[in-house]
Amino acid sequence: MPELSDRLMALLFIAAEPVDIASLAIALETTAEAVSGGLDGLASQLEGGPLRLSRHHDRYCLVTATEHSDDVRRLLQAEAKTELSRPAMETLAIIAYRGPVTKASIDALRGVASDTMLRNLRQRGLIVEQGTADEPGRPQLYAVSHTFLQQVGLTSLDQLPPLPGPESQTNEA
Amino acid sequence: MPELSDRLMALLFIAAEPVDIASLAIALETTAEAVSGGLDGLASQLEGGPLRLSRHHDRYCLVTATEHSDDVRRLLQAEAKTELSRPAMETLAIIAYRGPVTKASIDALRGVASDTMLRNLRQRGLIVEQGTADEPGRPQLYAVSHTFLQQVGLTSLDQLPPLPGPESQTNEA
Amino acid sequence: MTFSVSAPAFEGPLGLLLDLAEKGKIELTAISVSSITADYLERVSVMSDLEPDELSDFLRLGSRLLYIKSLALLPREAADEQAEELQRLTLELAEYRRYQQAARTLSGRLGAQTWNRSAVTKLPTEELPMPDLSLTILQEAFSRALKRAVPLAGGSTLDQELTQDEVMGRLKQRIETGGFALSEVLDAIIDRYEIILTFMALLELLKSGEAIVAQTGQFGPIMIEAAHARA
Repeated sequence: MPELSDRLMALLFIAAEPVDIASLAIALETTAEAVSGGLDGLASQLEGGPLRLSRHHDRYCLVTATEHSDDVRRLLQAEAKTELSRPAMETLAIIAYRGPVTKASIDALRGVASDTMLRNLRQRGLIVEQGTADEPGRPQLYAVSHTFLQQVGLTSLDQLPPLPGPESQTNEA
Repeated sequence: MPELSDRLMALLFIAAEPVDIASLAIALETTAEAVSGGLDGLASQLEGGPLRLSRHHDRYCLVTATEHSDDVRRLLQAEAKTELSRPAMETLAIIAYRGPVTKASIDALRGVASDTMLRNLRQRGLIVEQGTADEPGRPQLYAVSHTFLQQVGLTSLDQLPPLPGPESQTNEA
Repeated sequence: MTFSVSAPAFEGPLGLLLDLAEKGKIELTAISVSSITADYLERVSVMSDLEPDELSDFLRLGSRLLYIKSLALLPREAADEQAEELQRLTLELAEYRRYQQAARTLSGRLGAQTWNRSAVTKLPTEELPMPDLSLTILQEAFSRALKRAVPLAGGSTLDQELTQDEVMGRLKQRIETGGFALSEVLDAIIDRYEIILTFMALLELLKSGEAIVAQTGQFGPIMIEAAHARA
């Protein structure tokens, strides 16, 4: 069995948001006290390395140490500058025209799982989460962001060019 | 100035998607060679800890070590285990070992048409289209995805267990 | 949409043939092909849930077996062709078998997976969506404060010129300097008018995303903080 501090680090690494001690204790099948001690251990273990343990209102997450902030900024700039891939543009178009829309609908339209794509677009600030759908499981709805509209030079979604109609199909008939 | 391997770790921690060496070199204002060496250093530095360096299609990311998979699953309340049918796994094995590979080659090896299977595997994000073959008709090539590698707990294709040799046939003779 | 043949015993025709050969410890030879062909066709005939496409794949291999078998009935010249066909099928089976075994090894690895950060979109949480929660908490806190406060008295010394902008400015300043407990602010106000202004200003700040409401536990103090302090 790996060390508790290593197990905590693995969990905090994959968590997208700060996690509370209770959730960590459940995942590790141990007590809140043990987790608390383990977090202290992890914090000192991380000293001198590139990551730090950050605590905010009893929720914990990993963050990069401040000395890496310039590197990180350059990487994010480089990522933001790289052009959107075709799949990303395709996903964005679906969200723009069909949004607010669930991941399941996007997946169905594209024929592939869109998790990574959605995360990427969210990170670039091009899409936002907008409430949940009135369906079983209340799935998250996605919509394009203000940033997206600004980047494509629109002031509102109404200005989107009309979607090519299915009539192009019937031309041949 | 922190160690290069630490700087790489900070960047890989932040990056939304697997990153290529070129982007890392830009962010770190250094050469691709230096980054490549730094990544080797990072990989060995991570050994024994909770994280691993994963490489696929020349992109790198950090992943949790396999011994933490149950903890993570409990935290995420993820499904116990990905269920893959025998035919699905067989198709994946062919694509993993032979990829990038065309549908025709997969069909020939399996003795069945794999259309539905390929569509399903793509939809689940387990395979990706990777260019086209240099053959008449330029058929689509398929490769396994990073998601697939993660599901079977590998950090790169090099780690695939060796393909059983054809010699086992002659054992009985 | 079905992901595969429903719970199939065999990956496909080659899987079935391989299974028959291995179970019977039979090698594909000119002599054994006859009996294995019969077995094979019998098994295919009882596979009831095959889709037409799948059935045709099984039958294609069946017809190859029948062809090899039939060559034995022909004069000697056919023997070479039979040997060739047999060898081709044997090689295909051997190649197929390698991947079948590899697939089993990989299946065994499925439990222990690695996770990367981008695989995770959001932690499952039982919390209500943040905006609603904030609003409920705030509304409760403010209605308590309103009950305690005095209605605006005509001739009071209170600052009646107070505007929402001013209240907003004060709140922003406190947020920028590390946030505050809501009770600290509310307890200091005795005027209903100012409480209402404060409530509205806070709503504005929450809506614009400049501030967030945080509460530790169900009965902990309600904290108002800068949104970027969390990032």
